[in-house]
Amino acid sequence: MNVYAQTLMEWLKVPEAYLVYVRIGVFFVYALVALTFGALFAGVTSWYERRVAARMQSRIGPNRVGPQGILQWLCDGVKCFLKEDLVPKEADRPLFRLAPYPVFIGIVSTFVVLPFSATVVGSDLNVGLVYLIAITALVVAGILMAGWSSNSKWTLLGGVRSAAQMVSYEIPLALSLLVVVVPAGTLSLQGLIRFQGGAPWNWLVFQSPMTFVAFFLFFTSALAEGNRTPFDLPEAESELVAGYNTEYSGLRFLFFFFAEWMNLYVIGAIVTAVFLGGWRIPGVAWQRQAGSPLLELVGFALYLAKSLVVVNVIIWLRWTLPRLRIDQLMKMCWKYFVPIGMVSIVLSMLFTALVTAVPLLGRITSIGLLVLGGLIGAALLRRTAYAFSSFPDKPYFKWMV
Amino acid sequence: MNLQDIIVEAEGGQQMLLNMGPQHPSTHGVIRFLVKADGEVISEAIPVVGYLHRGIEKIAESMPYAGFIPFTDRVDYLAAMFCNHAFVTAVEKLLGLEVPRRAEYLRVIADEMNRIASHLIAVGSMAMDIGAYTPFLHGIREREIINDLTEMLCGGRLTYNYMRIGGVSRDLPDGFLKRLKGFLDRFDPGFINEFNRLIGGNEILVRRCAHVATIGADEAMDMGLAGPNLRASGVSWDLRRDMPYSCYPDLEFDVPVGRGFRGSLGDSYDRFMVRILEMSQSARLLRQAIEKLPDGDIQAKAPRKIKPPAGESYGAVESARGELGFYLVSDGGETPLRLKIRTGSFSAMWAIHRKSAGCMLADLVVLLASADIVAPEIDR
Amino acid sequence: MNGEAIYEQLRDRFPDKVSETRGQGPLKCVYVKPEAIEEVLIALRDQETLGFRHLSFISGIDLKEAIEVAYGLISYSLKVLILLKVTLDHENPTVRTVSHIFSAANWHERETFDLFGVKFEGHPDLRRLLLPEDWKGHPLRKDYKEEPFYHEMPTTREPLLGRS
Amino acid sequence: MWYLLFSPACCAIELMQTGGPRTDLDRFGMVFRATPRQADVMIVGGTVTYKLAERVRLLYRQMSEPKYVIAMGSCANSGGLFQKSYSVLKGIDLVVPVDIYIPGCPPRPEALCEGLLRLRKKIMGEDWGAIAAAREPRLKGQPAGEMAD
Repeated sequence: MNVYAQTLMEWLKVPEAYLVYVRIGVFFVYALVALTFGALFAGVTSWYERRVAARMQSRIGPNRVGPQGILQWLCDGVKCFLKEDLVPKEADRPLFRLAPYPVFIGIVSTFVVLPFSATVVGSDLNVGLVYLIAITALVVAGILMAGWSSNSKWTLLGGVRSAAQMVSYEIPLALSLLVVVVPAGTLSLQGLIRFQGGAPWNWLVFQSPMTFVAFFLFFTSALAEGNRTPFDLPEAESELVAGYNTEYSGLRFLFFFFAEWMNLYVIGAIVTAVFLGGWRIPGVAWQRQAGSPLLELVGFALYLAKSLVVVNVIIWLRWTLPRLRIDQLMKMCWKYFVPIGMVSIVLSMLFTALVTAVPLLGRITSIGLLVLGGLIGAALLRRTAYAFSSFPDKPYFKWMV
Repeated sequence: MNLQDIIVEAEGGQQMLLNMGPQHPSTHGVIRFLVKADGEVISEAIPVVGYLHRGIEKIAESMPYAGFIPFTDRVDYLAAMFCNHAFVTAVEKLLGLEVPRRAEYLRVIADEMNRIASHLIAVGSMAMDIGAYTPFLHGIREREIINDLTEMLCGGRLTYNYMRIGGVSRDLPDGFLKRLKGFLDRFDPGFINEFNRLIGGNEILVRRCAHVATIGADEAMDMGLAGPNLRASGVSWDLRRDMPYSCYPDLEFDVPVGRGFRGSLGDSYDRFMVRILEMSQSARLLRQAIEKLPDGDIQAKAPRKIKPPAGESYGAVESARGELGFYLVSDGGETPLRLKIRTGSFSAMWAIHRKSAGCMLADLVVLLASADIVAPEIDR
Repeated sequence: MNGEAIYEQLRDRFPDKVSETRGQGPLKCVYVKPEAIEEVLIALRDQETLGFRHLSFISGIDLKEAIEVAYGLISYSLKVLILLKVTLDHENPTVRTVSHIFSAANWHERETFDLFGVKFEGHPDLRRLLLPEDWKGHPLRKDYKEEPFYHEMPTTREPLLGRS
Repeated sequence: MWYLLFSPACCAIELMQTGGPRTDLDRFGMVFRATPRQADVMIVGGTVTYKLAERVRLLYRQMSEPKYVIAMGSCANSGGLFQKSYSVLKGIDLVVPVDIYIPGCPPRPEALCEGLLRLRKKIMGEDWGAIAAAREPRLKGQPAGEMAD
């Protein structure tokens, strides 16, 4: 953003002394734009998710408000605004009122480092990844506050479940990111994107077998971090009524609601930035992309498209999979994910050293892994194609013949 | 010890007392649990039933026999046809009435259609309670077709009031059998295979259900379980085969029994799977019944005013939730002296009370769903 | 083996505690002395040749001058249902519990207590099952009268439309 | 509008089927919420016994304003088939105010849809000032909301 502040100053011919104010102004505008983008994205995603879910369940989904019901989220939002902001009699009032804000802030603050394109980024912190992990921890605090202050056992259970889950899964999350950091040598998100190339075989997913594993590790942990199915225990509808937000109504519930869907974009964006090449256009050097507005736009579109694909996958998962039990969830984290992450880091270091010695090996691995990834994708597509076909005649279980 | 004492005692101790329901998304209908839990692990889940106690048995004592049939529909709204069937069986036994063959076949067709519809909800809502919402709606989609068929048959979607004492209310409408055949072709094996691929073989579901709330065969018999719950525990007992009624002796079918498909014998996954297998057996029965459907009357000559002689009878059918029996005591008047309805959910609920200790909170939901509880059947 | 043969066996074994086969209609029954119901049920359950493992239902019957409790049992091996009855005093019906013999009886007995007021001695947890705990009376008795209000909720309602 | 997932009896199944593939309530933007706090309309579908009636009242108090009640099915309207019973409340309007009555036993999904759309029409025609005036005492003095279970 500093670049833009500089440009604006030159363009307006403002004296050097006002640089701070101009910067503040530019950041303010950027924050507004980013927030609006986030809110818009969250809203539209909530509508989109309902439509996708409906399609999967042979329904239609919201289609009355606006073209194809696209404004449904606006209606729900306005309705929540108008609803009574209810605080239970025995609740811890200040804490209850405060709780939605950390959740909201925790999610929104990620937009500081999340890039939109080559130069459009809040602040390219050199510890971007660490910042991301740190700031999302605020969400845990908010959820725990909400769970505790409502003074209801269901919310408490939901809050505690959520805290346990999110704190645990932060470890494999961080580990899987470290695996990527080792070859790239930077913690900055923009740096990571610059390190990657535009073409798929230059992406960090296919960098080495370890990053390939780390991609899945990260994706799963991020789902757990974001309380999405199959890890949506904190708000398990059939078990815990509505989890930590059981007692919330009106606007405060809206904050939780927004945070949840904004989180979708955040997951998608991080996955794209770290693993899937971010805003890089195939065949274009990043320096060139930083200069031209057109290429920036194309980069942004690419970035958004990749994020949307990830968001889509998350939505599919949500509406297909059942959820795990809390002990299975914890077991999965501590017994499998953490060790895998640890081993991956060590192996990743060795592999990086090896590739530095033999560059050809790196290229071969990338292409090999790309083929593997393609195969996995093809299997997924086959499965999807199956869903569109008519009913199968082959029994799923052999003993059912 | 009354409920208040239980609450006071638990609040004073180390355990957390959770009040689950009556308005709770996973309790099927209105059932309330007082869950004594230590964190996530349940030490006891005390069911508080009766939120739907409508006094059907008392109403029966003031209703004429024929006029009571609509009430039996409301005993089990998911499988209302069986309640019709059991009640008319009880009255017919008392009257010594011979039912025409065609009526018996129509009853069986209606029953088995209803069994499929009921099991669809059972397995679907089990998947929903575990967190997968989609299979439930797929079940609902198929159920809508059955609802259409029953609507053709008797004009009702849920509460049928189809059977009469000595027969059934109306014959098959035109085109019914064709549509039923169409549905069966679609349903078995197509839908069942799809359902299994979607959720039945899902690793998470298996992990959630296998080894959860295992009920052994002896225990199941002792607790008076019936129907799919009993069969899942490895006891091959089916009233359709073992105490035959209606035209079941003419038809061929297997009785699926639990055998620890993916876990131990009698666990929640067995109960889930036995229901899926039973659906395909029902489809098989339906196909045969369509083949063999005889011509003839649909209504025996029953007196206009039904006044059975004094005596007792027990009409039992194998409902979707197990043995459904109407124990009827008549004193020779126009209304019964006493009607006792024995239902499968009642004993299943007792089993849940017994088996809940040591489960986790999420397991209780699975147990509840796998036992396929319907609240009004417990409370009546 | 049909029901009559089983009743015969029972009479042979407990000559002074089990009555003649009574009842009309398709389902006959035997009357058991209230104090002997436990041993009879244990005999039915544990004897190999009988194997009545399934307690189907327990039902109260109000005959105005007395209250009867009926036990329906099913044998998995013989595939037959039998009915035992005990006759109890109308004012103070009391009988020994069988919930330690068939655990299924636990809830059936609670239900019978709730609706008929039959007290089952030795029952581990004899509370009302279906009705609220502060409910007055036992509604399935023939002499039950409804109260006009329950917790300030009227139990009757004016007809919305006049009877035409 | 989000409806509360609360249906005691037979009508619960029809309610589920209304949310299901054929008559998709989600088209109108209606999804169910498990908690009364976030729900706008409570659909009481089915027989309400005295034991349950207190719960219905509690749930109604737990809902946040503005809130609406739909009595679904004749049992909820007036006791319906079970009017003669000793334990059934003769119509839920004896315990909570009802906005829409849907007849039927149980009502068809189409009837429920119609009822919800009528409710929507009713909400559109509401006088906001009068509602605010009616809410006034509640905002000032009374404790807001009861604890959920």
